[in-house]
This record gives sequence, C-alpha cells and structure tokens, in this order.
Amino acid sequence: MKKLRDRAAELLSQGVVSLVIGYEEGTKRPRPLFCRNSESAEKLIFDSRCFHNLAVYITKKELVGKERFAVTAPISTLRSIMQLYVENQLSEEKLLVLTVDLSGELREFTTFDEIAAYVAQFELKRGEREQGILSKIEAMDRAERWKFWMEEMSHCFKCYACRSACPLCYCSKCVVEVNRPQWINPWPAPLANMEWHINRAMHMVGRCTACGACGDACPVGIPIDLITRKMMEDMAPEFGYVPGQPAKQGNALSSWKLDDREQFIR
Amino acid sequence: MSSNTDFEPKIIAFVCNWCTYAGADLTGTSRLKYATNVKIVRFPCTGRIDFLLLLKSFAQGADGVIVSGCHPNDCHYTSGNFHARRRWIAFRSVLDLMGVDIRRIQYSWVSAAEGSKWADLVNNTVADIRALGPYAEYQKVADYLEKEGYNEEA
Amino acid sequence: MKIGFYPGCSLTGSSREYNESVVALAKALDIELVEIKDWNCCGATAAHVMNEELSLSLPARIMAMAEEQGLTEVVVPCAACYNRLKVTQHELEDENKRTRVIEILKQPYKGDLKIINVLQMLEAYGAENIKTRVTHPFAHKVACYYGCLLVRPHSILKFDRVEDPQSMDILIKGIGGTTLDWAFKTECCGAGFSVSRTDLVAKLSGNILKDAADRSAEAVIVACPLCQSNLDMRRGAINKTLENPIDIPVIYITQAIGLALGIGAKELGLKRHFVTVEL
Amino acid sequence: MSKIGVFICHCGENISATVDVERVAREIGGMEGVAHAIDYKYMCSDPGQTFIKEAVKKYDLDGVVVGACSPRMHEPTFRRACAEAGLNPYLCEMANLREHCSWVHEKSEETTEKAIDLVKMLVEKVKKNKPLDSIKVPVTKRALVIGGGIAGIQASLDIANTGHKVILIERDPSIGGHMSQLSETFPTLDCSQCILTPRMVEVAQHPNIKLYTYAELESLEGFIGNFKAKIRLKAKSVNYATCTGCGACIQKCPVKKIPSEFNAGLGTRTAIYVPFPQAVPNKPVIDRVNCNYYKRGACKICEKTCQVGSIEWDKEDEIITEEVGAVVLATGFDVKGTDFFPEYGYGQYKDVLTGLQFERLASASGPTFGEIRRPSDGAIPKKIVFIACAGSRDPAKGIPYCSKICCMYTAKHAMLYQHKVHDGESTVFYMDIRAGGKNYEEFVRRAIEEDTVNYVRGRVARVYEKNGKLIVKGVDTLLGGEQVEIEADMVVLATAGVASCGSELLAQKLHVSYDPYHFFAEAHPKLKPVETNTAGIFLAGACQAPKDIPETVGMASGAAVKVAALFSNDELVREPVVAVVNRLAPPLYSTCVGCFMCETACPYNAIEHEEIKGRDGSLIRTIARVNQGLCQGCGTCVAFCRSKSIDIQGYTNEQVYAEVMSLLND
Repeated sequence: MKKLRDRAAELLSQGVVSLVIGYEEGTKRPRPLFCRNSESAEKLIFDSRCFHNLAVYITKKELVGKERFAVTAPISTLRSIMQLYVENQLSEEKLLVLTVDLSGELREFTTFDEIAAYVAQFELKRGEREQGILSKIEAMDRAERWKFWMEEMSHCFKCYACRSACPLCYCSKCVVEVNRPQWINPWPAPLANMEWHINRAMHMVGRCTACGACGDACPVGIPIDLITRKMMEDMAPEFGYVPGQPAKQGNALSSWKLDDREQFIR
Repeated sequence: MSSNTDFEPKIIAFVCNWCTYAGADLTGTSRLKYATNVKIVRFPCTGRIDFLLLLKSFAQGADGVIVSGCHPNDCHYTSGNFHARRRWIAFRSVLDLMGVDIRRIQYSWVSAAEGSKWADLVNNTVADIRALGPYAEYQKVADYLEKEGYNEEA
Repeated sequence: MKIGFYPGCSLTGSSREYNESVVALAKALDIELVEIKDWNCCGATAAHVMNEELSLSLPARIMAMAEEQGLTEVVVPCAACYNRLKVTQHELEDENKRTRVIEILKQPYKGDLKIINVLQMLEAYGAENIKTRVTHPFAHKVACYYGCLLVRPHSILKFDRVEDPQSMDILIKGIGGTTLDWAFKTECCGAGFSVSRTDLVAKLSGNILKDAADRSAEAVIVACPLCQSNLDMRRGAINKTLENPIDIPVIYITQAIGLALGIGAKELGLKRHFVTVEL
Repeated sequence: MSKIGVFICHCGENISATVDVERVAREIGGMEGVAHAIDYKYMCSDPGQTFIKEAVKKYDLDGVVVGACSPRMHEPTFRRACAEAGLNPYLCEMANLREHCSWVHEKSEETTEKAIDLVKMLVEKVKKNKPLDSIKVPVTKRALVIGGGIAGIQASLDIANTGHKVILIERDPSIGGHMSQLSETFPTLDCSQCILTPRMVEVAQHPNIKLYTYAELESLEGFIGNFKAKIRLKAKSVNYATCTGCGACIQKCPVKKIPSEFNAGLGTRTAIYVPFPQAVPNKPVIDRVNCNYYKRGACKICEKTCQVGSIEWDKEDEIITEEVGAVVLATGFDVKGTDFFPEYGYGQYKDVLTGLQFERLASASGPTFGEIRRPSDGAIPKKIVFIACAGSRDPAKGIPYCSKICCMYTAKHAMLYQHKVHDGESTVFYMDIRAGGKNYEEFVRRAIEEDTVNYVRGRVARVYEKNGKLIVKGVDTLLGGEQVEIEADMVVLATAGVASCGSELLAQKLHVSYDPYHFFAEAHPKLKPVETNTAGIFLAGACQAPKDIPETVGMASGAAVKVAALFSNDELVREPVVAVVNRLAPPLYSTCVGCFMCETACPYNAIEHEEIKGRDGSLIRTIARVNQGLCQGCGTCVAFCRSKSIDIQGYTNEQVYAEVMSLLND
C-alpha cells in the first residue's frame, strides 16, 4: 500500500499523470478517490475490499481530460480495461494502470499486452453468492424461471444504476433514450423492465467480464449481474473468446464461424 | 398440451428478401396453400433482423414468430445469415435464462427454391403454436402502462 | 534423467536381446528406465481386429497404471506396442469410448501420458551423449528399416516423414555409419503373419532384404521386434524364395549404438540372433 | 399528417378471386393518414399507372402503397410511375397480395383480413419512408490488371480495345506467364509460343496499355470506381530507356549456373538475364541475389560490355501511385514440385519431373531444344511413366480438389513423347480421365488408340531408383487389381495446381476473400464467377481455380466486359439502400461511440473511421462512417449497433418497427 501511495505521489508530482483514480476509506466501505496532487495520494488504499470497478470512470472524457492518467485496478477492473481497449475506447499513451499483485508487490502496466498477460493468470470463477443463486435458477424449469425473474423485475424502478455502474455502458445515447422508435419504454413497468434487462444481456454478450458492478449497484438487490455472467459463461466457450483478453476477430456477435453449432434452425 | 381449435394464433414472420421472401413468392406461383395466420415482414437480410423486434412482436400480441433466411453459404451478402445465426444462438439462451417461451420462435433456412418448405414451415409452426395456446403469459405483462406508452407519432 | 518404460511381451520373450540392448544403452546414457508396475499385454497384433473394446481397454490399462505411478512420459521400444498405445490414446479422445473404457477398467484414465518410441527417446535424451561417447565408430554401410508400425498412421503418430523417415538414419550417421537410400524403408515385413502365413512373410521380408543386399548393405537396422524376428528368425524360409541366399544380419538401433559406445556384444544380446552378427 | 394513396390491384382474377378487394380498399381508405384508396383490375397496365400518377398530383400524395403482386416483380414499375408523377420513387411501397396472399389461401374472410393487414403494414411503413436519392459514385476510367499471364494479357487487351486505359503489372521480368513455358497446347497441338507471342507484343505496343514488369502491388485503397494503387517497381538495375536489348551483357556474365525459372529448373541462366528469347520487354534485369557485384562488390563485367551504359548499380525500388476505377486479378497458379511427394522420391531423383518440366523438355525453345532427354544423363528415355493426379484429389495431401488440366496435358505429353521417341513406350497411371471440353475426349482417345499410349487405371504407390532405373510400383484396378511394376527411365508427375505463392497476402491487401487453398473466391459460384465480394475487383483465370487456356481466356474477356460496363458511365448509380451513421449537431456530433464492432461485422469493409476534429485540429472523437461505394445494404451492422446509431435506408428502424406494430396492434 505504501509503495502504491509513493508511486502515485511520484507520478503526480513528476507530472507523468495529471490524475490518479483509486480508492480511499469510506464510511462503510472503500470509495473512489480522484487524486490530482501528490498530497491526496496519501489517502490511497488498495485491498480486497476494493472491488468497485473504477474502469467506469476512465471513459468519461470530462473527468479524465486530455492528459495521461493512472488508475488502480484489481483483476475485475483490469478485465474491463481490456474490453474497453478491444472496443477502441482507450489508448495506451493516455493510460497507466497500477495494481498490487497477490504477493503484495506493486505492478505497473503501460501496455495492454502486459495487462492481458497478467489477467490471463486468473480464471473467472463463480463466488459463493453467484453459485448459490445460479444453481437455484439452473434447477428451475422455464415457467419457474419466468416467475422468478418477473418477481425480481417487479422491484426494478429503472434507476439505471446498473447502467451507470457498468464500465461497458459508455454509449452517449442509450437505447432507452432512443425514441424514434421508442424501442423500450424508460419508465418502470413489468414489460419495460423485462425488455430492458433482456436488452442489457444481449448488449453484453461477448463483452461482459462479470465484474459484478451492475448487481452491486442495484439498490433493490436484483441479481442482474448474474444474467450477463451466465451469458458470458455459456457463450465464451461456445464462440471461443476469453473475457478480458483481446478478441482478434472481433466481438462474439460481430464475428462468426462456419461451424457455429445450433440445433434449433429447421 | 391440449390443442384448442377455436384459437387462431397470430404469427409474424421476419424473412430476408433474397431467399425466404422469394421462396414464399414461389409458394404463391406454385399455388401451394397454407394457413393465413402468418404475415411476412421483409428485410434485406437476416443479418438486419433486430432481436428487439422479436420481443416487440410478443409484446404486441404475437403468439409466435418465424425467422427465416438463406441457407448457410447462400447469403446474398455472403455472411449476414452467419451473423444472424450467432445472434439467435445468444438470444435464445438469454430468453431461455429469463424464462421466455422459446418454443414460440421458429428459426429456419428457406431458399428461393423451397416454396413447399415455406408452406410446410408455416403450417407446422401454426400447428405448434396452436398447441401451445395464446402467449397470454407475456401479453399480461405487456398490458400494463404500456399501450398508451409506445412510440408517440413524431 | 528418469523416464517410464513399457517393455511389452515381445521384449520379455522372443526379443529379449532388444530389451537387453535398450536397458544397457539407457544405462550407458544415464537414462533411468522406470518399468510400469503390473503391466499387461497391449493386445497387438490381434486384439483390434477381433474386439474393439478389448483392443482399447488393454492399452488403456497400461497407461492408467503408468498414470497411477505418476509417470508423465513412457518409452515403448516395441513398434507394435507403441502403435497400439498411441492409437488407443487417439481413439479415447472420444468422450463415449473413454467413459466406456473407464467403466471397464474400474480405474481412472486421463490420457495425457506422453508415449514415445526408442528413436524419439534417443533423439530427445541421447543424441548429445552419444556423439561425445562414441568409442568404436560404427563404420558400416547399413539400411535403416522402419517398417509400417513406427510411422503409420501418420495422422495419429505424427512421427517422422511417413514415406521416407530419417530419424534412424540420422542416429546411425551420428555414430559414424553410412545409410542407404533404398526402397523398402517402410514396406511391410508381414509382421503378425510370422506364424500363420510364413510363406507370405518370406516373400515380403524377402523383397526387403533383397533390395538392401542389392545395394550392398552390411546390415539392416530395425527398431521393431516383429520386423527383426521376421527378417532374422525367418531367414531360412526367406532364402528358399531367393536364388542366392542373403546373410546380412538384422540388428536393433539400440545394439548398433551400443556397439559404437563400446558396450559388449553379450550385454547387447547380439549373440541371440539367428543370423550371426560380425560387425 | 401524411397523405398516402393506396391502390389495390385485382390482377385480373388472380387477387380478386380470393380477396374481397373492394373491402380492402374501403377499409384502408378509412385508415388514418390515407388520403385516397381505390381498387382496379390491372394496376400495372397503362391506365392503372395513370390512376396512380393522377392521384399523386390530385391529392398531392406523400406516399404510395400498391397492393398487388410481389415487389420483386413490379416494384420498379410503380416506383417509376411515381417518379414520373414527381413523387420520390422511394416513397412507394408494395404490399404482396398475390404471391403471399391470394394465391396461397382459399377465398375466405381470413384471406381478405390478411390482405388488409398486409396493406396496413405497408401504409404504416410508408408513413416513415424518407425521400431518397440514388447514390452516384464517380468512376475513374482506368483499370489495373495484376498478373501478365495469358489471363492478364487477354483482359488488358480487351479492356484497352474498348478505349480505356489499362495498367498491367507483372512481378517477373517478362509477361507471358505459364503459357509461355508450354510446348504445344491441347487439343490442337499448336505451338504455345506461336499463339501467345503476338499477343505479348500487342500488349507492349498498345497505346492504351501501360506495362510495368518486375513490379508488384504494394497496397490498394479506396473503393469501386475510386481505387488508389501503390505499385512497387523493383529495381531492374538496367536503364530500359537506353538499353537496346543487344544481350552482350548476358553473353559476358560470369555467373552462369543459376537454375532458370523459365525452364522450371532444368536449364540455367546468368545473373543479368532475359527470362526467355521472346520475352516482353526483351531487355535484361540483374538478379541481385546471385550477381557477383551485389554479393561481393566486385565484377561489373556487364557494365564494361554495355555500349550504351545502361547498367544502374545503385538503382532502388520505386513506389508509384496510380488511380484506377477497377482491378482485374489475374495472378494465375503454381504447380507443386516433385519434392512434395515422399513416395515418389522426395524430389531426390533427377529423372522424376513435374509436368511443367516436361513441357520445357518438349519445347523447341527448351534446354534440350525439344528432344526428350533425361536430366540425369541426357539419354533418351525408352520407357516413360506419367502419373496423373499427383497430389490432386488427395485429401491426405491437403488437396481434395481436381486440378482439371492434368488429364489433358498428360495425354498431350504422352502423345508428344510418342511422336518424338518412336520406339518409346509410355504408360499413364490415372484415377479417372476427365476430358470434358470441345474435342478433348477425342484427343485422349487419339493418344490411346493412334499413339498407343498405355493407360493404366490405378495409383502409383512408390517410385524408387535402382541401378539407374526408376522402379514404378502401382496397381491396375481394372484388371483384378493386380500389382504393376515398371522399370522406367523417366517419370512425369502431373503435380497439383495450387494458388500462386503470395496470393493469400495479395487477397488481404485487396480485401478479397479466398478459399481454404488460397484461390480467390468469386462473389457467387454460379452467377458471379468473375466478380469478387469487393465491388470493382474482378477475377480472371487460374487465380480463382485451376483452369485451362480456353477457359482462362473466356474468363478474362468476361472480367474485361465487367470492367467496360463499369466504365461505360461517368458515374456509378446505385440503389440508396445503404447504411448510414447518424450525425448530430455539436457537441454530440453523433450517437456513435466508435466501438467499431460494426467494422468487424461488415462483410464489405464498408465501415471507415471518421475523425471529428475541433477548430484547433485536435481530435474530438472517432466515429464510424459508411462508405456508400462499398456498402451493399445488408444491414447487419444496424441490428448490431447498441446505440442504434447506424441505420439502413429503405429498412430503417422506424420503418420496420412501424410494420411490426401495425400488424399486431388492434
């Protein structure tokens, strides 16, 4: 942690970066910290409680500005950063990534290849919570799943916290704001909610890195992160991509293989 | 499931212009008869068919949906149908995860030469959906705050 | 250098000299051979034409035992065994077959064992040592005979050039020998018919020996007990089919190298051949 | 509110027999936004069209729906009618009441109701239609032909003769390609050189053809009608402006033992060389890899012998840029070498040859001046074996396809051999004889019957050398599958034809797709054999698949016509059914966020990166832009765009959405 603070302060004081996005102690749990001078770098922390996905801030031009900036990133965030890079949202010369590896060593990435190589060592596993709920859902039959989700969705009041928390929801105009035609109604209603979440899942196919930010952000605790996670788990092997790794041939839905398997087309 | 004969399913078909639309034309020129329940919406290519349109169909009271285009390797645009295939693979599993009744979406490849296949496809799908009955489950959800909501005339 | 070792039946019976020479040579090259415990027959050459499940289960058990023993790499000197083990590994990549075989074996089988033949072992762990330790350069003109089991089917074995293999020739050149470019490198010697159709074996093996002799080879070098016994043990029958008899010996690559490293003829089992070896 | 005119056609009885057309017109007439709705017996007839034109004027319609036959039949007709009446043609749509309704249903209530729904659907769509103008793309009327073989030569001449400029590039020092290496040609046995050389000369002298030999394509940018080609002119080290082609330098060059490419390795050439006597241009280049001067910095004998001082030692590769409107790919093919066949001796036997090498032996201009002699000892082979399908039709060798020309040239080879070596004995091992083509089968029969070539149906398992002879071990599958063993003096392999080296790379430069064997892929296997998926790039000859000379020439002329057709207008006019990325006023500029997943989705590479820069020139954003020259309008990108920033004209989100809603909304 000391190393991280020092390095951050150094980067700022030397003017290597104009901003370091990291974590500081919050009331209940760590919260994002935006250091613009070496003093504030003293407040930086980085531990297992720091899972808030900071990648969400780095596509916000008004926030990061034109200069180079640094971000402290746990694995989940690193994966998001990789995906953002694949989607042409980041450029190497502007970004500097700091992380503390398992041995407590400070690591510094200046290229996406380094990040990809580092991330590759960690596999995406279901946590207890995910395993718990997903195994429950997987055990249900179709009608039960529908009931389950309708029940869950009925709590959704369309605050769009999921959208704001997701680093990959960086569209300047979201589909719910598109009104010619109005594909999905923006207000909370059973159908509008269902459509919104199905739409989210589809938009995340081949992109979601299962960081869990959306579920974490949901004020009414709908396990929406599991929808996109499950899709990721099912589609990644199907279409042969690895979340958080550069996709040479393009996104899962913008590319295809002659031998894509399917049994439902008559 | 019991097939209730008095129920006439509403089915909407999304087809590509070059294969299935032409195939359906051939069904006509060969005077093959099929059920009136299906109405065709024409697209340049299956690659153009937005998954939201399928959702909207159900929301608007469709009991079933047909999506059909060129056979693999026959796409007028060489790969539109391959993109579509992937999209449907993903879409199906999303819907299945959410508990939407995916038996109500029938995907198919119908070439411009398969007029009879089109007739069979329509008839079979109509029979299947009739057996499944109306998709009330979804429409119930739709009938709340929605009707007045959608797409004000701009 | 430690490596798993599957002798197979031939090497404990009709081809003891092969076993002896392999062991002796391994020793000379500081390669420690760890024999698979409680190994069984691989089923070659009969099983796979009689009963598929059996023909897969036998080799599978051998490999399962090796896995259990914690071995990762196993050298299989007998070309027939080598072939069966490799083919089985390939066949068992099929989910259903694997599950079936596992329930027959009643023991786990991973199938990630690395199966190599003697030539591969010498290439991988001997090549350098051999060069430095040659005391009696093998100054002979020989025909390297690979037979069919060592290189075919290429799609599965992925070993050497299928029609014109080179690995044995390279080893021989390495110990100072000269090798022939000849026509019968990979022709069949009759293999398993050794007993049932001696006449056929005599004809096939005859062609092989004749071409080698015509090109004035001093010996035929082999890496397969079946080839060896057919070309050597059946020499009488072979010579009956030829107008002028052939007396060139048929020795194992391991024996040839052994000689070059100065290992005694007895240790190498050279005395056991039917056609006397004077090299 | 929109004013839409609806016109329901009876199509004689075809529609009205099962659909109550009056009712359709009546009910649609009551629809919101429908200003005028009628039914008529034949909408497509002159009076029918006149109804539409008059209505457009009278009711000042802003949309027309014709309920009649399939739009695939009459859409152009009615759109033209609207245009003539001053209504933008793309505001006219058709409801398919015949093929999709009256013809496939019995007369009934439902049928009529379906007809009504179908019309409603299109009315709702038309409400959202926007006037569109067909797309016009300027055309640069100059063609680039890549490859100077017979395909490239033919294509160049044909295009040039239509009065358009052609740039022909060839990577070797001379044009002519494989055809110039051939001896005689089947099925007429006329000498290849004799029929080819005049064309080569014609190319060189044609006022409309600019020829660059020893040149390769560096890169190609742009799109149909507007390509920019960067061409690398490899340094010839000889100044062609002054060189007279006297050839003195060649006589004197001390490096004489370089295997000659033209003679397929059988003959030799010097370091400064002209590939062959009839070469065009007939001036030498220096092969820098083998030249003493470039290797050791000493020699320069050619410079001393050159009267006109044409040698340019320090000449460097030159890159030129040419603007062209169309490209013809004619890069031809290669043949596998004998080293590809372990069973036939891994190329270690001198007297095992490829068909191409045999061509050189049989050619009067070849290393043996047309005499068939063994490369090993120069003896005349008394026994010769030809092996057809060497590599071809052999999945195990990774070449499952038929090379197509081998059956014919093998028969020709055997024939030529018999003509030249009267006491010779020739055997052909074959799988099948594929002699489809004018006079082809007759030709093969002649070889068998008149020239007594021994045809054996079977494969050859092995060829090996034994005391000076080549032992060919094969099988005769016609006579009880017995083994055949022939002691031959020479063996000729009809080795497989494969994509010419580097074609994969070239395809990537041009964004042309290629098959697993790296042959370029045609746009449609039957109906677009000379087009590629990239508009404006065409194929000629064996670069698409192995083919013989007549086929190649035919295809080349076909490609030439496509180019000429493209050049016949100053502008390329296309249906405006293309994708567009929305543009908004600053500071938004567009809702496109530039994730460029559409770029990977597009089959036509039509998505470009558009950089939006501020007044100070600083980059604000990079968004997608559709190149309307390349876009073919499949709309895959549209369905894929998350923010709906990209849409396709004629099938916009609003239009299809309206259709769906109308169908079900009640």
